[in-house]
Amino acid sequence: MDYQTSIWPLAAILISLLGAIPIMLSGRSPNLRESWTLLAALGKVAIVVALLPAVLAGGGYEFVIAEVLPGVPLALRVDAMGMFFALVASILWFFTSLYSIGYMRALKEHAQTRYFASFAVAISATIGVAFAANLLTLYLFYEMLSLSTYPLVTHEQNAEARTSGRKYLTYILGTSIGLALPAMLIVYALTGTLDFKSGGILAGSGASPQVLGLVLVLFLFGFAKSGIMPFHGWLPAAMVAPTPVSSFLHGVAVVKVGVFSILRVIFHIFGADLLLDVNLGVVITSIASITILVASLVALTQDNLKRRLAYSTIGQLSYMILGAGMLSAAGMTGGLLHIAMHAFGKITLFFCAGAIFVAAGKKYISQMDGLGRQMPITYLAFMFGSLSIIGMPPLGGFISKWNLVIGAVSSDQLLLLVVLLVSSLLNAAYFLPIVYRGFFARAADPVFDEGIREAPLFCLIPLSMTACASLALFFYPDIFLRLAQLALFP
Amino acid sequence: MSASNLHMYVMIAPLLTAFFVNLLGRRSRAWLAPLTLGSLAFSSLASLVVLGRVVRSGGYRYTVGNWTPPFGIELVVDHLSALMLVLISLVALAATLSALKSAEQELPGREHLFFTLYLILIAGLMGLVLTADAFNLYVLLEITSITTYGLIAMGKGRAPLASFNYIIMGSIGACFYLLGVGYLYLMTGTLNMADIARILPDISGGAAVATALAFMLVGLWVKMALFPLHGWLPSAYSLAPTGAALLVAPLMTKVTIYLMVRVMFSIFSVDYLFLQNPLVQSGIVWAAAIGIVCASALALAQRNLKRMLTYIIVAEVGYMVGGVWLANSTGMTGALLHIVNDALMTLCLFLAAAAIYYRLGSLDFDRLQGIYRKMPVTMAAFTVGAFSMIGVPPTAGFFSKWYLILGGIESGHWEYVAALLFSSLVNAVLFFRIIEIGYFFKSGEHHGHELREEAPLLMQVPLLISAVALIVIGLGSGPLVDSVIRMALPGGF
Amino acid sequence: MKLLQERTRKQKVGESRIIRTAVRLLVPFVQLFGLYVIVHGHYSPGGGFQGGVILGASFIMLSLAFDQQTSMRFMSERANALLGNLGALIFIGVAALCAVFGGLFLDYGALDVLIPLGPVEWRSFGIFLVEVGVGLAVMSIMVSLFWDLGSAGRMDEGL
Amino acid sequence: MDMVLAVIVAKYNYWVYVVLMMIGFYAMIGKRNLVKKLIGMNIFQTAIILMFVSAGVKHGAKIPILDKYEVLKHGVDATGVVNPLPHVLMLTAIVVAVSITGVALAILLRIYREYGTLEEDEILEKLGK
Repeated sequence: MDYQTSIWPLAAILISLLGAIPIMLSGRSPNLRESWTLLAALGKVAIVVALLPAVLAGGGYEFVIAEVLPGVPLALRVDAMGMFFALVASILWFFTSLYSIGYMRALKEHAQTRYFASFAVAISATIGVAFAANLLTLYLFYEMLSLSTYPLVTHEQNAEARTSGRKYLTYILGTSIGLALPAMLIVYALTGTLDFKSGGILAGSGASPQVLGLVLVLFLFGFAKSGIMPFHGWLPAAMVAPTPVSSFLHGVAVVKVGVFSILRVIFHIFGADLLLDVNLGVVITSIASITILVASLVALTQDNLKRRLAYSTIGQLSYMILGAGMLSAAGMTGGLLHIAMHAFGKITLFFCAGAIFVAAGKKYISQMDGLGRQMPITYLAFMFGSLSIIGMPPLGGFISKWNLVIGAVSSDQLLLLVVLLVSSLLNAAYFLPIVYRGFFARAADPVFDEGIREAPLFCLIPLSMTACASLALFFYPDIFLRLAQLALFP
Repeated sequence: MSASNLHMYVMIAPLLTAFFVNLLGRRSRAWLAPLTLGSLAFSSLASLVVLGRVVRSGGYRYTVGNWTPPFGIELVVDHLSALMLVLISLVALAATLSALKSAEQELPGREHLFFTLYLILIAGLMGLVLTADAFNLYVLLEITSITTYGLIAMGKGRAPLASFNYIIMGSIGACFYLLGVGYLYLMTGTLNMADIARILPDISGGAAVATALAFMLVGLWVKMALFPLHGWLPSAYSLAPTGAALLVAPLMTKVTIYLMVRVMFSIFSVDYLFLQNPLVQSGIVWAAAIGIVCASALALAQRNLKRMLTYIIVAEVGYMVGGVWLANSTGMTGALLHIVNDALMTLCLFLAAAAIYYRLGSLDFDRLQGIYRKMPVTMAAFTVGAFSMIGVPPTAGFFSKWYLILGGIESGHWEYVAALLFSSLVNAVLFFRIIEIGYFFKSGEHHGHELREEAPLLMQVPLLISAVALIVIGLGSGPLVDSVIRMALPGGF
Repeated sequence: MKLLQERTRKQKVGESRIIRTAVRLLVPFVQLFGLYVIVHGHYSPGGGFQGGVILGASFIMLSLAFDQQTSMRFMSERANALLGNLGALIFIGVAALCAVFGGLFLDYGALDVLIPLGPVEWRSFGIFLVEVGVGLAVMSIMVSLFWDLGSAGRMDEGL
Repeated sequence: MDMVLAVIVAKYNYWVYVVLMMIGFYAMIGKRNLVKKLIGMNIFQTAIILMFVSAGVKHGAKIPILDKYEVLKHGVDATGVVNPLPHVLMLTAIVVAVSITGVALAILLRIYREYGTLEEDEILEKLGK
């Protein structure tokens, strides 16, 4: 596979990073500021889409930013796997930008300039992770993402935000410095490189299975953005952030950066063959299975809608890791595909939660009885999102789950099949009652709820569009499927 | 001929100016800024030229007064000393910009004295990195120390007490070093480092040589405040006048570490230092690791920004000493790179602290609430410095830490690796505690509109430059290592 | 000298009359000797350090035998600071001049370009210049150390 | 025992400096009075100065002051004169010591003005209040 040198990957990252500057400078005029945001978002989508054809044709792009360490430059590479993630992230950023405008204005939030600027930096970091050519570059953007989301998580600047922000950083920075960094250094000491290579770089290093196992576990827990247990505590805490942040960053960008990093490590540092040889897939799948089941059970008990979504996210993220850990073709494809499918589904759910908060000011599920009758579009979208995540046809989530199930069967790991089925049932158990109560339950206080109407258009349009996208992905998953195939079997 | 004098001009410019500052500055303080800044700007440019020349055509030796060594004093201009020269002059220039403002506020009427000492200190530091003579090194070490004693004692309140404590400890360190030099002189009859190195392998008397090495090292460790010999540093640096701390904190310990490297590898062989006594070698790495952990833990207990930073300096000393004694080229590269990076990080953080102190008059944690809103530019630069201390890429601190940890892994010193990671995590806690305090407001002032009150431009400019430099050096650390630091590795690596 | 005679006669300042008289007579000779030591430093025992200390001692003797104010009549604080700085400047200036005129630092032979005396003569003369600088600086520092410490920085009558 | 004595006597200059150094070191670390600490420091430095100077000594040698014309004619007989280098070095070391003492005394004056005492315990007590 040959890569042509091109500055466009860098441009894809920089457009939002540099976009943060005019956003900060035009803080006085909200309209101008938001036009900058939308402009940067559109530009980013355009660049990423422009890079797509070459990747689909089996090629890609490369760009070396700086030679920083011997054998490890700061470099970008657009390959199929990176493109897969970048496509999801950039498209959803555009929707989120639209949604943010409606949400932030409707609630008259303070410090909106800082909000939009941090958001732009965060998305740059996300694309950077997607396009990183080696582990060092990935780590760089990973940390950049952790730090740029801190002001977003603590947006409220009150005592609760302070506690959550502290928890967020403790988990994310603590694990990345304490676990991922030494793992990376050990890999470098073993191989002298950190380059992502299909088939892995550790294959010929002659490291003992014990060392490999240690490194693997360090990486799994080190990229704690994936919400893997027991390092998941930050995600529910981070829900104090404004809903667009939760929806995009903690439904898509941040958490998926964690999963993406782990998948990169599994596929391109270790390589599936090596993991099969030393039988380390079990480590991955068992940790992931536990996370899936426990998170789903905990989600059942949450009354705060965003927290329930957060626990659901934790569970769903581990699906992806589980798929990769199966080390079978279908399983790995399913794991990768689930990144996209879950992203579209979960962002819809978060958008809906935000819309409900904007329109009705309600955070708790128990207060939402009968709300679906006042906000039918929102609730319809919510239903689409939940069905996609449960894995029901005709929604996108079905395709990835189907692949996961096939993966489990084809690799003779029937226990994992049980895990998948049980957790799907649990998903249904914690999502469907919300929809049911919204449409059919009697409202607790009809007089109080009477004035509630749908959320502003800026909120409503994005959420309907992502819901439709979830639907569309069932029928037209071709691009993502093709990218996943290219990424796994070049 | 005259071109090879350039490194002398680098050193002479501040020295010569020091006396003009003393003479003219007492008449009018208008002279201070042009004189100090002019000489340091000249030094910076000249040192850059020296470094460029060394990178292009290799290092050279210089005999003062044309007296051939070992009779005359010899100076050595190689990759390492040229790099240090650049570092010192640039850091000094940046520190001076800010110090002009803070000295005006803190030391009215005594500014000319302050800057006289300041410039002599800078010249002394430059002399230290150039000299290749063991005794000359002692004299210059004391010149820098004496000026530092004076500068620190100019502070308020308990500063004289801290300075006196420093005098006692510093003199013990210097005397130990001198004693070591004495032993070597008794054994070899010469003081030129290269000459001693030439004679040492041929003489018997291992105990005396080992004692000499031990005395010299312990002496330098006291001067660089390696834990547990660090007692004097936190009070001395945190009570010093802001302007003095700006210069002393980034440079003093780092130059002393450079001296340790210079003394170790110019006089003794790698074989003698590391291979013949593996127990000593790993013992020192252990000590450094323990020092890092303890100093980091002590930093956690501080409730004042400047005091916290001083304990971080002590921890960083452990990084570099450990890195040097890891006895492999990766660790050594890391230690040398960290000298540069740590000087810049410390400079950035102290410049930020100086700017905050200028406006608030205090650096206690509880006074820092809402500082992000009050001084956004200063705090942005502070945040970059903090990230570098934590070791977040692409700031400079990450890359030297990378080499250091990798060196630890390669040589199997896992305790050192663990200590470094622990200290990174502690740094994260330390700095995010401050960021948190500065970012949130007091409960009463929530969403209140505090006035934006930035530090004067003269303090902001060097601060921003140092913050940008941290990122630039980080991204450029590949070329920096390849063209300068790899060449600066002592023979035997 | 007049002043010293007056002060010697008065009872109020300083030590006993014998000491005052002795110091009054000794000071000129001590200073002359100091100058001698400085000037001959470059080819016989002596030099700037030693001579400077002796010169400084003469002023210290004055302030010991009489009081600090008396010694400051002969050398004001400002003059002392000026001389000190001047001494240091002479030293560094000469050294730097050598480099400027094409030699190595402190290589006095190079100053031949300035006034053609021959490199050998210049080496001798260069050291002499440096010794004078050192002498001035050392004297000034000795004196100001004593004054500052003796009067605790107040520059009054002192010990 | 005789051997030990012989060793001590043969290198008595080193024993003197070691003893002096220990006295100085003790005073610097152990004494609670700041002036005594300073005096200890001076003793410490003097010990090292003595060590250096004694290293230059040769039996039956003269002081190293040579007549220019003699040297030009006959050259230098190195065994006939004491090694002057240690003395020169120690001249510098003495200057350093004096400078440090000067600075230290000035600082002590400031401390005394501030706290009215030079006893470390009393100062700490005052600071504690």
